[in-house]
Amino acid sequence: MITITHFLVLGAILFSLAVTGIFMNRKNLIVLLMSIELMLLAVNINFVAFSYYLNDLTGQVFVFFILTVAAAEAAIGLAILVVVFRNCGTINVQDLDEMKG
Amino acid sequence: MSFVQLCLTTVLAPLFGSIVVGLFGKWLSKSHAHLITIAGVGIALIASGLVFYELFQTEYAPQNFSVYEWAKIGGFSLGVGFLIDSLTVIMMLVVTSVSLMVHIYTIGYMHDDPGYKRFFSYISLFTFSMLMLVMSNNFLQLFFGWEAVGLVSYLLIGFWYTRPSAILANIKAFLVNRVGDFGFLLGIAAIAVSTSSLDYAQVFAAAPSLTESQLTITNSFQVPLLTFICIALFVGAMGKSAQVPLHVWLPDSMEGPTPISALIHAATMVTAGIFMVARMSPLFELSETALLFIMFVGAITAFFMGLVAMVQDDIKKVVAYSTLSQLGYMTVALGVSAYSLAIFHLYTHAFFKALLFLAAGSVIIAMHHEQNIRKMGGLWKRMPITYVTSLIGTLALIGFPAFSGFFSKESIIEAVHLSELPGAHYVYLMVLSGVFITAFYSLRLFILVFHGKPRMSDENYSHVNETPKVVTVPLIVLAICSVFAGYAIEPMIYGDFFAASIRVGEQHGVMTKMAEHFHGVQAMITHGFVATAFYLLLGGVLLAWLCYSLVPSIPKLLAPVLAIPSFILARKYGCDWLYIKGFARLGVGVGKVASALGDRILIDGLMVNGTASMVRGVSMQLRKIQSGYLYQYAFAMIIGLLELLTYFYYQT
Amino acid sequence: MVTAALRMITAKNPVHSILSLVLVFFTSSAIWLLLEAEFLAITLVLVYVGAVMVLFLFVVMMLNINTAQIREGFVKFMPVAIVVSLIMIAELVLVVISKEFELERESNFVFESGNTHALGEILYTDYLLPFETAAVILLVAIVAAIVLTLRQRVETRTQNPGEQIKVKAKDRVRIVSLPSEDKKEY
Amino acid sequence: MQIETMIIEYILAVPEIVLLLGACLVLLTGPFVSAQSHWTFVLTQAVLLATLYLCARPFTGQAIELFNDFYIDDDLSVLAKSSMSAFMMVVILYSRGFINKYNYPRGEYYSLALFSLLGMMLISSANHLLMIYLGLELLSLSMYALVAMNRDDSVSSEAAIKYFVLGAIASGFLLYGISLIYGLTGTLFLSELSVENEIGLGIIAAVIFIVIGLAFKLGAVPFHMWLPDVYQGAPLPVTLLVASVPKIAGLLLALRLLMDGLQFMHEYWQQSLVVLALLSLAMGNIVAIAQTNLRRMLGYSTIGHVGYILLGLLVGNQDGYSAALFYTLIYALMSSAVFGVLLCAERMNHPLENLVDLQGLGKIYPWLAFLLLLLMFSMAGIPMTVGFYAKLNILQALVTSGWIELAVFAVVASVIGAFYYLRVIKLMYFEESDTQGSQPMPAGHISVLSIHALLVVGLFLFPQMLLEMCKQVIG
Repeated sequence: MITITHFLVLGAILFSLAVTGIFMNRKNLIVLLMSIELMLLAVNINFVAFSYYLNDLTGQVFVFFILTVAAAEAAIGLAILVVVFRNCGTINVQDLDEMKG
Repeated sequence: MSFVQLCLTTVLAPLFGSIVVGLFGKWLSKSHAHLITIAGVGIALIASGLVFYELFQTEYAPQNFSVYEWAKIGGFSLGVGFLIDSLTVIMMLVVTSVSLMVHIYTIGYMHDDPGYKRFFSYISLFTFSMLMLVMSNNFLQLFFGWEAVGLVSYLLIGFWYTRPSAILANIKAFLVNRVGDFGFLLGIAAIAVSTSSLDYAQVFAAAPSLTESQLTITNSFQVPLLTFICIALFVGAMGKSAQVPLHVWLPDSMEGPTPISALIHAATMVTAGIFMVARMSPLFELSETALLFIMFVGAITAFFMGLVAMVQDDIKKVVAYSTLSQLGYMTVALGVSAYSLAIFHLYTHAFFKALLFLAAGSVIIAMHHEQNIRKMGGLWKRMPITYVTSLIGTLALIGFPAFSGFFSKESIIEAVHLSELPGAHYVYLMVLSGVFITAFYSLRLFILVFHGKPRMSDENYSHVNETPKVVTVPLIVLAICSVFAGYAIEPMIYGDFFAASIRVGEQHGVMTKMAEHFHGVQAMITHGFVATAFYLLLGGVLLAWLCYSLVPSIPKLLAPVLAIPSFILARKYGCDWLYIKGFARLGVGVGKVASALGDRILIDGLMVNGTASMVRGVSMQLRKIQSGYLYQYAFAMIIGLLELLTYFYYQT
Repeated sequence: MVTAALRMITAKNPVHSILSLVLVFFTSSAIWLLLEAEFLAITLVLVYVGAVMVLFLFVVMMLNINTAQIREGFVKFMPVAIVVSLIMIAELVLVVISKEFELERESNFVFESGNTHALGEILYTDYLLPFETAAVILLVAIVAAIVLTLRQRVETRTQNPGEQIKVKAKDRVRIVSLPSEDKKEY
Repeated sequence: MQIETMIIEYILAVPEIVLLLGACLVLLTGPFVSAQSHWTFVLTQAVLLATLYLCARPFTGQAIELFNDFYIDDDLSVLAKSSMSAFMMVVILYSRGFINKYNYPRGEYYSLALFSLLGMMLISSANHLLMIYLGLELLSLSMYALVAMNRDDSVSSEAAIKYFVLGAIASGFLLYGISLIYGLTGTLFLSELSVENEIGLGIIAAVIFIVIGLAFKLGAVPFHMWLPDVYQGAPLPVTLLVASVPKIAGLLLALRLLMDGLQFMHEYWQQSLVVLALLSLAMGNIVAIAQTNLRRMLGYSTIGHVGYILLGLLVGNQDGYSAALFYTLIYALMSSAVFGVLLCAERMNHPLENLVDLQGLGKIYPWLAFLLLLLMFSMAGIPMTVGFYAKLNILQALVTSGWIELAVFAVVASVIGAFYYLRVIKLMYFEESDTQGSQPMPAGHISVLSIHALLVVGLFLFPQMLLEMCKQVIG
């Protein structure tokens, strides 16, 4: 029998993996952006699961909005990425350390 | 216009003038500058006249209201408010009227000075501060006014900032006043702590319940709280009103321009201390010790400073020392609980002392800024108006019957005579002999300046001319005031003018006794001609006439005999020497040692620099956390999340 | 799905990463179908896989990133990363398996006219304000993306509609009055 | 739904509507007016003025919930919205010279700023976690774009990408927290949040996630990393924008979430805020000392100020909230003025990028230096400036609710902080510089700036009204 806990654990694992992906990744900004998408997906799984078990559509509506915003975010993220690539000639995370201290 | 608006107008008009001239002086012509400030002060004078009228209508019922609440900290309400009663209104009138005269006079006196507009801005600012001080209804505002007048005073003493002596006098005034302010602040702090309020009304209401409180200084040493408060406050008054031993700054402050000497250092600012004590009468009445202290300080000042005036050669210094002596009289009156008399003397004194200063200034202008009286003489022919007005001023100062000074001074002497405070009879002797001294030095000054042969080159003498109208008109006005101001004694002192603003304890019934002896102005004048003081006065006058007019060789003959006293007097009892060579040197010495040992090694080396370099070191290390790498930033966030999670994990 | 996610964050080649992520999306879409969120499941596939992921791929291709760079630091930091992520997983799992979250679905309640219809109905009524806000967010995204990446290259020939509209006759045709030449006598 | 209630709803939300339409209009001006035209600017200011005019209304003490309770209109939102629009007007005014000088795309720039303001206003009025999220995203997305606005500068784009990635992570955290809250309470309306059972791990974790999302937005340690980089890297007008108006929105976010929504979890978020506040105070004030870049230093100083704001929040009663609100408003005032000074100097071709650039400013531009001096005093919390009063308020709220140790710590931190503020003054007045420059000051800019900066003294003398307002709107 699949309970809500299974879904939540899945969400938690995906969330953690996404977070790990963010700080483990030292080379590629694109993977970073994808990790963010993964993170939002984990949250969405949570919401959908809750929505199902609470018999409440609010969660699904929320997911709808998250998807929308995530798409917008991806667009802006990629746009910034392109600008970075143009200016710095790289999207290597390790090379972006002009400002520090 | 409502009463509140009236009061606000009084305060703000001079401030407005000051700001306009101070900030926008660059774009104003000289005449605009003085017109604006004079208009401001004139409005203030009219407004205070109206305030007086309103108060008169309501039979001097005190008006206490808060204008603006600035902040509330804990239980303290800090704000701006006015307490208008007879005491306040008399001060307002004195301040604004003398200030107006000085403004007008300044047009003539400062005519060619490059700092003309700056000067007007300052004196208007001063008027504002002084009004804030006297109209305040709480200690904070009082302190604000107190410091503000102090500030303007320093600015003006050092007005000619290119003169080294002015700078020195400035520093001196600043330092000495700091000593006083320290006491004052301690007093206010003690009040705030013990009554948890800074509002006059609340403090006065709470004061009687404090009579039993003790202030523990060390375990074995306690002082009654109220005595401590009163003496601390009075130390502040001593600084501002130049009482011994904090008097040294006042004579030196004569480095400032003469109108300032008249306005600030004779007529108004120095009386702030007197006013403050009178305002605090509900507190001071509760402490016998403090009153005694005040009385003796006053007596010492009155007597010994008068003596110094006898040997001064600088025209302004003589007047300055006479101011000290007169302030001493006022303080004595405070000490014997005759607050109304102190204020009355303050009020008459303001006029005749301002008159004397302005007259001195007039002489100085005519003599092209020569201040040594040894180089003057015979000026009466050349400057008839100045001559006559100075004569009136002098007569008022020495307390010649029927002149204003007579009423106030004579009353004070009488009050001391009637006082039952322990030691009052010594004080009585001192103030009585003070009359003789006053008469002597005043006449000495007068004779040396206006009579006798001119002690200058003929050419210079021929250049001496009467000063312009802007100078003489204030002189005349003030002279008229000096004559007639005293006749207000009946309503002011023996009426119930001050009934609502000054509280006198039952045990200090000096004024009630005085009232019994008082049978009208006429009787007082008549009595004045047969009183002891009058004979002493005459003696002083005659002696001065003998020594300096009739037989000018007497001082020279007597010089060897009086060598020692005159040596002491000429050095002003060595106060300056003590302060400069003694305290200051000691202070510098201690400071050097402390700075070498404590400051440089301990504090600078270890604590300040040590801490600073430590902080800097830590800072340098910490900034490395901000590595610039995105993944480390993210890592920090995640670690933060995990830490918080783990923390609550262990909690539950 | 978890494997795909793992693969996504560890793959060397970004294209592989993206494809793994697509796999993640597909699987989670299936899970959502299980949870009776049909509309969202379809949206996820259509919008995410169809649009966003393609955008990612597009950018990767466009930027032509040098995949030859070997992640030299990767191995070094791996242990730390693994430890931290394990702690993170442990804590989050501990949180979500706590009793508070044990919800029982009351019945097999089904919306009358299907998930999409129900969602649409509340989206356009109750959720009017958020809906409008989301629209503004998308607008901002459009504006931002354009303003950041669009460049006016000097060498490309573009039309400037503003200039074209503003053109007036006198800009185009210049009427020059030439004085008629005097006949010169040679 | 009744037609009347609908009309009322739209009337009450009219500032937002006007703002939205105005933003679109500004965006549309781009193709239709020439690049040098002032109309874009004028239109933007007109929109802001209209918004401000429509926002400002007297306090009623009532809260009206609109749009199916998604939107709340109360005194707090009125104060926040009007102050935000007013600050935005000032910000746009200061930015103008810079935008013109470096030829930024105006329509886009101004409209993005307006969109971000719209996001902030939605946060201020949010009564639902979804609205909080959407408002926040609207704000953030506009900000990311603005930070990256300087397309040819690698530093600027580096700052943007850092800001973007970290911001996305933070909003991921926030969402995770929201999802947990949704699962536990079954609702997302702020006013209905509560738990029936005893408080367990789940809700605590949810609160922690939300607090982290918040801490990121405010810039509290250890979620502050983006802040110095963005301050340094973003174009100067954008830094000005980031440093002023969003702070108010951040505080409103905190108030809506913590005060309106999660007050019942006060005990728990208080503890996490204590940690964040302590770290921020220490880190912000200490690290600022070692900085050589002026904007970076101001970034760290912001972190220190955020520590103070958090101190006010964590007290968790009316005193604390209103002190935090007061502090934030004052902070926005000071911070925007400081960057206004920087922009003014930049317009006169005397950019103040590093601390050394300040040398001798007292001689070169005495009035500007004087204004900066006032502001530095205020930031350090020295009496005669309102900064003192703001700090005092926070400390008072702390002490009255028994957090004496925290108050002492805060005072020590600000004493350390005073060092670098005073160093600015020292550099301006006691160091010589051979740079000569006496370009005429831009008149409009400097006059608004003067009034703006002198307000820190004016508000010290007359703080009562603002204080009362801050007290009144909370409660």
